[in-house]
Amino acid sequence: SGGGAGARPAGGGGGVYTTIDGLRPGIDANAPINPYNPKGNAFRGYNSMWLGWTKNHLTDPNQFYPGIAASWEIAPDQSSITLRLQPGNKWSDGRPVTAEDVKVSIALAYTQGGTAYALDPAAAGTASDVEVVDEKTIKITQSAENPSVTFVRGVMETIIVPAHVWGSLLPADFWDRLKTARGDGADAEAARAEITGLAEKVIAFAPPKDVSAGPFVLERVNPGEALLVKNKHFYNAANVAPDQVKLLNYTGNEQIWNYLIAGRLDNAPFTAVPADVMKRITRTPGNEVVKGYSPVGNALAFNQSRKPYDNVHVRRALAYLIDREQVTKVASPEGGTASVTTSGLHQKAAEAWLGAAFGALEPYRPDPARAEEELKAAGMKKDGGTWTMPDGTPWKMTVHVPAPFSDWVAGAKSVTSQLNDAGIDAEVVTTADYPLYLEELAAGKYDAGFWLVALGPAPYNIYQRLYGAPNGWQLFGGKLKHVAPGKEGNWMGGAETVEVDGAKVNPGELAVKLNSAPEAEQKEIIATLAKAANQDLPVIQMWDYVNTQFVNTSRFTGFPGAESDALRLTSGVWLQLGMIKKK
Amino acid sequence: MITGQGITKTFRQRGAVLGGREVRALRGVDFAVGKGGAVSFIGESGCGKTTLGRIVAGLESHDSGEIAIDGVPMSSLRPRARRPYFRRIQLIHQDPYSALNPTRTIHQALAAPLALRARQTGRPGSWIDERAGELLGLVGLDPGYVLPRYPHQLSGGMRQRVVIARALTVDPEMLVADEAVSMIDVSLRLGILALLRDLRERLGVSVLFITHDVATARYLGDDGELYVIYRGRVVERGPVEAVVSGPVHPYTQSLLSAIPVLHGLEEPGAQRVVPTEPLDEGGPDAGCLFARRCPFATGRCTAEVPVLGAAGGFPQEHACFHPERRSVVAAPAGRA
Amino acid sequence: MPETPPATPDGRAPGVRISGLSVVYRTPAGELPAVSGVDLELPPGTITGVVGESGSGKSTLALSLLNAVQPPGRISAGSVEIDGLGDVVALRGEELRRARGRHVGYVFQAAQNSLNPLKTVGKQLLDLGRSHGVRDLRALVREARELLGRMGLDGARVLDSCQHELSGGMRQRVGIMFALVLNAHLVVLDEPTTALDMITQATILRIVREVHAERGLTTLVITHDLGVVAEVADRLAVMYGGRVVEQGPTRDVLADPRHPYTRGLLRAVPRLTGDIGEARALPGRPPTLGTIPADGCVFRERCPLRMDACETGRPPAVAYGARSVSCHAAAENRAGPEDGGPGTAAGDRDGEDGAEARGGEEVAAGAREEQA
Amino acid sequence: MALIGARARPGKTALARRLAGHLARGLVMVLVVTSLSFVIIRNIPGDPIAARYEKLVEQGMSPDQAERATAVLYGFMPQGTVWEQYTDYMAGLLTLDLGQSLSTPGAEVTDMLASAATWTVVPVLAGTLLSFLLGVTMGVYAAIRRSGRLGDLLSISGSLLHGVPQYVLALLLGAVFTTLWPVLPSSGTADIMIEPGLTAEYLGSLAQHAVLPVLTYALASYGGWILAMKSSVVTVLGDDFILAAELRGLSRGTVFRYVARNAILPLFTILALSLGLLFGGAIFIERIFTYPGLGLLLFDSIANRDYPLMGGAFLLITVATVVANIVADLLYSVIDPRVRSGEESA
Amino acid sequence: MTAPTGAGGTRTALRRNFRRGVWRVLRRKPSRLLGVLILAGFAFMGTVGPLLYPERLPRDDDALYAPPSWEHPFGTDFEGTDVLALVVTGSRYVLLTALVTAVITVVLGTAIGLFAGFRRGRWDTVLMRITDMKLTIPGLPLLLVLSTVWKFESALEMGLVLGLLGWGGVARAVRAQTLSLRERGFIEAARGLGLSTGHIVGRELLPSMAPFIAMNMLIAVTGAVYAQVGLFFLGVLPFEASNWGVMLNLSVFGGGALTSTAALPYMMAPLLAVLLLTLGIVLVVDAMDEIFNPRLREE
Ligand SMILES: Nc1ncnc2c1ncn2[C@@H]1O[C@H](COP(=O)(O)OP(=O)(O)OP(=O)(O)O)[C@@H](O)[C@H]1O
Ligand SMILES: Nc1ncnc2c1ncn2[C@@H]1O[C@H](COP(=O)(O)OP(=O)(O)OP(=O)(O)O)[C@@H](O)[C@H]1O
Ligand SMILES: [Mg+2]
Ligand SMILES: [Mg+2]
Ligand code: NI
Repeated sequence: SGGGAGARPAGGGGGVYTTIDGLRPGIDANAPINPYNPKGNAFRGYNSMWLGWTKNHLTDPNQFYPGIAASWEIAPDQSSITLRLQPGNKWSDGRPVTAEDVKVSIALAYTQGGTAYALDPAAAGTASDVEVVDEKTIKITQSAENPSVTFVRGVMETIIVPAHVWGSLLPADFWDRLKTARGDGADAEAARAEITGLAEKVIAFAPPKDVSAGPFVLERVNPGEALLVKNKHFYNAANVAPDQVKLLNYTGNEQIWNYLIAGRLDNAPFTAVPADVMKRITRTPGNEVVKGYSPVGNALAFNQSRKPYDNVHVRRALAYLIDREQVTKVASPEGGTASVTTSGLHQKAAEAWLGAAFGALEPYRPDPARAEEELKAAGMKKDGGTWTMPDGTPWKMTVHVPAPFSDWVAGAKSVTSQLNDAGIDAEVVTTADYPLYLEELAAGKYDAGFWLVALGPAPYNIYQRLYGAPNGWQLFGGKLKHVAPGKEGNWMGGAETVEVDGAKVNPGELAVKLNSAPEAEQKEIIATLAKAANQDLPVIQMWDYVNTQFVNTSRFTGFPGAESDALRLTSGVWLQLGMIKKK
Repeated sequence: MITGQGITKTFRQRGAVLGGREVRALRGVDFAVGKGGAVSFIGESGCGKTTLGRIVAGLESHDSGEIAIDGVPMSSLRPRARRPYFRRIQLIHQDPYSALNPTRTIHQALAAPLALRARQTGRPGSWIDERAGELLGLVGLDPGYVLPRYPHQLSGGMRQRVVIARALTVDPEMLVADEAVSMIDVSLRLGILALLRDLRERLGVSVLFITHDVATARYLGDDGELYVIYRGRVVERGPVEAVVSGPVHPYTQSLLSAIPVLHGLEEPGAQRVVPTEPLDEGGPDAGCLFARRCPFATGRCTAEVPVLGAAGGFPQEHACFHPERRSVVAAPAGRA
Repeated sequence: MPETPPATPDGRAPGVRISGLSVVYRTPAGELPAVSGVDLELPPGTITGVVGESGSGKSTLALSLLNAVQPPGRISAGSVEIDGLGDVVALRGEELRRARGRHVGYVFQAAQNSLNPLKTVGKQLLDLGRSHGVRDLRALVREARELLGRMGLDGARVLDSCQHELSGGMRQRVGIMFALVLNAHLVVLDEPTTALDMITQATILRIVREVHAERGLTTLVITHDLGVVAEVADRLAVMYGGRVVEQGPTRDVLADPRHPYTRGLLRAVPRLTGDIGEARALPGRPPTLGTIPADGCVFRERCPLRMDACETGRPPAVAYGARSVSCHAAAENRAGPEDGGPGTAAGDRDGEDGAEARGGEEVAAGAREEQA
Repeated sequence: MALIGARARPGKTALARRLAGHLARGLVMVLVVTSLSFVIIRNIPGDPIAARYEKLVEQGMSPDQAERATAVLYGFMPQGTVWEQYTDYMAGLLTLDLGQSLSTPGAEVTDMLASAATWTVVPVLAGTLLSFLLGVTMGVYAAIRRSGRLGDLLSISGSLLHGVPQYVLALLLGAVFTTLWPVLPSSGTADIMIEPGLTAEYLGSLAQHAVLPVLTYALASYGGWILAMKSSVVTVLGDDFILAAELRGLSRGTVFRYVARNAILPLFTILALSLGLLFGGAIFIERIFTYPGLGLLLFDSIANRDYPLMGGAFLLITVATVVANIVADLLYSVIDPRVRSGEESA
Repeated sequence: MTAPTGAGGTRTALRRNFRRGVWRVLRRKPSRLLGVLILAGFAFMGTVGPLLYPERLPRDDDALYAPPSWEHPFGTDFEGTDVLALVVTGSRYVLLTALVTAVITVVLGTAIGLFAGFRRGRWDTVLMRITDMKLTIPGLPLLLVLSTVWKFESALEMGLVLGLLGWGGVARAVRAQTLSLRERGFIEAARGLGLSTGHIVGRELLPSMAPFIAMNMLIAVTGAVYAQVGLFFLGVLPFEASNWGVMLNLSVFGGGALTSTAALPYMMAPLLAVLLLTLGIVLVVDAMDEIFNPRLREE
């Protein structure tokens, strides 16, 4: 399959388009123009190109807008992908973009590591062969050893840089060394070390000037902003509306809020916004809020090695007691919607995958009576309005969150307040910062804590959060094993098997299968896992994030609408695809 | 009986690692104070009087020489063992205000050392208050009035009496009075001097009196001895009356000449000598230290160190190559 | 020479007449007089000494001469007439400032600290010159150097020194230089020798006398030490509790003190000759600002000759030739010095408590204090 | 001074000796504190890479991408045993090489510190000097009028400002000037819409953004200055030499200069010391006004477990404090002749 | 001998005089009275305040960030809880920790300063070097780092850490005081009389420094409030809904109080509380200055 961009001639053009690169707070004028460098002044979609741009699709992670590649063919078993590059595309210095550029870029990607280009032969979904078919065609084959559906995505998200600028970084025998590295033994070790050794060189590389195959070229960077101008050699240059793009530097969210209130940004990517500030932003003429799917959810995760959270009745009781609507209203009124179920998926994705079956999942609506039943079923006792452990000892639940995340803190506070109302002694405990929080969470130091789930779009990734390493399932050289709770990062401590519809299933095994199963089978697996998660509740899903973008239509129009599959791509991609029009 | 022999003390300026300044405060001082005796040290500012007093009271260490109390050389004892000896020598500070803790009543100030004493001698607690009253009576104060008061509610003279009473709590054998009357109003000064004399006579307490006002030294009693000290060395010593009426060392003569004359009541001594050169601590150490300021100095004075001795048949000892009695002290006007 | 300001119209030492001077300090207990109703005359060309114990108001009196009583004090009554200046109490602002230093030289009580620690003496001298509009600063420096040389110092070296490089005696001499360098002919020295040792004191006193004579000054010396006054002063005033209780030519007063306080004080001064048994401390304690009786004789609490009149009436200053004495008892015994002496009187009054006769004075004071 | 022959003062060598002693002691102090902070820093729990991964994922990056983006970081983590890391680190210090940052990989710690330092030093210096001048003037006034209403008000307000935490002032100012009466920007160093450069517009914007941080800093330290100056002036006014100067009839101006110079002397020491502290002292202000100075850099470096950056920041702060101490002491001995001659050195 | 009873009687009289003196000092400037009232108010708030509210503060689910009203003088927080109630119930923790910190700071600082100043010599050098070092290590950054290692779970722990970090200044000041007092004759006299070191330090030195220490204590309380609320504000200490610093943090970083007005009252309430407390302490310290000045005590 493939797709082309709408190539209608643009009505009028010019002007400056002002926005913010949400991925890069703190633009550094001294950083190299290097897309591999996290600080580098290569801005995705503007002057830094990928082969394709991943669409924000609910179920299929392998849908793309064209980038360097104009079209692509994926083998039915996803064993290979053949890319045809944009025919008229040239680098900003006038040289054509060729398959050789792509090959060099792939070589560079190997030095950096990553899903499609792992040196570890056992890694899933890695490219094993790169073949230049002709000047504009290239074929990449997946290693047969451990195939994965993420392969295609990994390839499409390859950063493409000009070979005539970057090629010198690679040794002449790079591809031979790579072959050796993907083998076994001491030789392979040495080769691997050699290739990873290149990583720093690549990251530190500073091309003297920007050579871009994207719609814009970097003109200059100063501490406040990066200024880019239109690349007239870009294949779709005729449809790129503005002459210039300003990417503003920022150090805090408040700055973005203030610029939004002042109506000075044409687009701002997702930023957390308090309700009152949101009101002020929307009052500004031209400002619009566009909401779309964001494959991330927030959940209260349990440590099942600790009593009484090992008891599913207790977890269910808690689900009945927590009014997630209220929690969301308190914590993230603008950035999230309350989760209906704990399917492990974002609700939108869940509806798409499960269809009618979604409605059959227990929604755990607030129901104190059911909660009481469940608690009784778990053997908990009520003593003078307060619940205690079965043996009569006090039950104190602590909900952990990292202190710097004020929305999580507020949400956790709301959770505990509601539990308090129901006679459960609960309390929020914060941890000084996020690194510490994650470490302590992983060390099993908490009863329960907030935790990101539903990290899509790939279903495999999504369920790895619930039934992966944190819950005891570890993949070693393609073999899955389950480790005991409290060991080797298993902090969730769930059971190895759960009963779904009367059958025992191993959710970890199922989750791993998602990596390679064809779509139909994926659907089945997801149905099972969603059911398992929703009844077993290793976590209680609190809210699903919403991708909230801000646009201002007083200078440009044609922004993606609500739920658009382009919403999570940068303004740069919208511009290169010719979506944005000058007003 | 307290004796000192060849006491020296040199202060080094701390802090400076290289070439710190040195001050030789005492350069070999001998002295002896018998039971109930009175020894006065006089000299200019910076001559080392205070230093000597503090060494005698055990508050300062000395570099060489020996202090013996009742014949026991202190250097033979370990610091801890010296304490009971030095407790028998009490220092009376110059400033009676700072010598008393402003936050404690006189009763508290006296009770603390008395309690210690009671514990040491196994006396009952009631003895403390009794003794405090007794001591205050001894120094001429009304216990009922003084005991409950804070120091700032007393006059300078009363404070100094309290200080003396406090020193008496440990039944000392010697009081070291360093300028003990110079901060006290003129009209009260004699009272303290008389008190010290009285304590000598009645309790047999000896007094080491430090002053630069020679006249006050007389008021400790007829049998007192006077030491004239100059830049850490004793230059003349003898019975007070003898030294005052017939000083032989030019330095002593300078000191006595400098005493203001009560014109109208007194006539100045005929041979007054007042040096114009100021004291210089850093001056050359050779020969007689006073030679540079001395109007009578000869070549010998700068070359040779004079030793304290009785040469010349004077009633006092002196350290001068050219001793001569001079009439420098003012005489009552009537007789002149 | 810097241009010489006329000290008096005819260029001679000025006379000073203090009359009815009262100075009060504001305290939490109200305004209390530190100097009250003082009449004192400084004849031109004389050295007048003022003695008194600590707190008797000497410094306050001295400061009044320059109308420089520091807050919370203020001159509440009286006048200070200085020849060539008029009533200083009425002077204000610039006029007053110019008078200071130029007409009246003041040598500070704590001359040790009367110099700016950060500046050399020379620079402070230049400041002084500029403040008084001296045009020829070179001449001023020369004059200062000469004065210092006159007092036995190396002028050039001293001018180039900071305060901390000078000894106490040197500082005091620098203070005198500052008082004289602008050619003031009235000089006030407040405790010029306190905290100096005997030999330095003698040197300073000699200098004071010599300079006084050479430059034709009118000098006021304030001190708590009777000996100092006796050594330098032609005239003597004895202060007690803010009042001048007796004044007159030094020799006369010392030879024949009339006021019981003067007499007691004289008796209490330790001396180099004479019978030590005769000397005696005064009973009681000197008054402080808060305990000075508002009415009657200030000395009556400690006075052996106390009588009923002392309680209420303020003793008037009665003149005896060149002298004047403020005492009811002395006024009664105009005939001559009273025998008996204060010592015996005091002795009679102590001792119920079994305390020693010589130690008992304060007991009595204490007992009285308690009734108050 | 031509009128009075200048005499060479002993003191040059004494000063040099003093300086040498200070430097030696300061060096030891820096070494000890640096080693201590190294130990502490390396023992903070938390994995910078895991945290960065979760952060990226939360921002909406897909797990694959996030993994790729964080894999890069492994190359930047300090290698070897803790002891090796320590010796490496110390060896680096000798060549002033503080390593590369983890949170912004590839950036030299020294560069980051330098660029952040601009944003701290300039405003804080401005704030300090402003408050110093204002505080000293008001302090003189408060001292002269100390028994009056106004003097009372001045010193009470001084104590209050001195006692109130910086962040309270910052938040109050923020509430007034950015929320209630939004005339000043609440964050950043300049309007991001304005092109940086030596244009009036940009400089104006810089100034406008610096107003709140500078004002907060000035207000917070102003109290201290007013109190210090007041008590210093009161002490000097009570000194005898001032009365003596007045009695000599020195002009008002001269007397005032005597007072001022003597009173301000001890304050210079405090000024030097407080300038040393400015490298670490502005965390609250920078956090509140998102001003990208050293304080914020340090705060973020801790939150991101950016070990090299943390170490560098600690080092900078320590060195600044030590240097400020030395400068303060030397300054004091240069301007105060009493100390210069070594009289009060004990 | 009637001394003891006489002494006792006069002592009560003295105490009465002292009380009168205190009253006079306070009355002389009404601001000082205000200071005492403020501190009394906070003491009341810290002790009795929390009892006025139920243990779990009520929430109004529909009035998040409500504006000030009669019912909610300072509005409500993100969860609909009355902000005033939060400030009042939070005061106990804040004040208690501050007190604990102040006590530890002062006790530690005094002990070390006393020891160094009294012993002098080597001990002094060593202790002062340590103090210097402590003063060189940046305090706030160190606290930030420490907070990742150390959970400040109880007020005591918190106070302990803040105290351990804060004694440097007090130690220096106390040492200086000790050194100067040591020069006074009465300490030397006590040693000459053979009184024990315990007596000298406990009975002679400490009482002389009591006012100084008391004042340092009050100042340390402000410092402790500063540090503690500040750390909560930065968000590095465990959450406590009613903690003033947490309120500031959530209002600014969660509620956007520096951008929009909704969360402004939520921020202002704790802010004003800190401000008022500081004012109270400042005014009382001002009064103490005068009360403890022995010269003023005399009259
Ligand atoms: N602790 C000390 N450190 C350094 N030098 C000292 C010390 N104590 C005294 N000196 C010096 O020793 C010398 C003698 O001092 P001392 O105090 O004994 O003299 P003094 O005769 O008592 O003088 P004064 O009459 O002024 O009291 C002086 O030069 C003094 O500066
Ligand atoms: N600033 C002031 N405030 C209140 N009372 C003061 C002040 N200055 C001086 N006094 C009081 O005024 C009285 C006279 O003081 P003055 O300084 O004139 O005495 P003095 O005779 O010079 O004493 P001394 O010998 O101690 O110098 C004293 O009782 C003193 O307490
Ligand atoms: Mg001495
Ligand atoms: Mg005086
Ligand atoms: Ni009375």
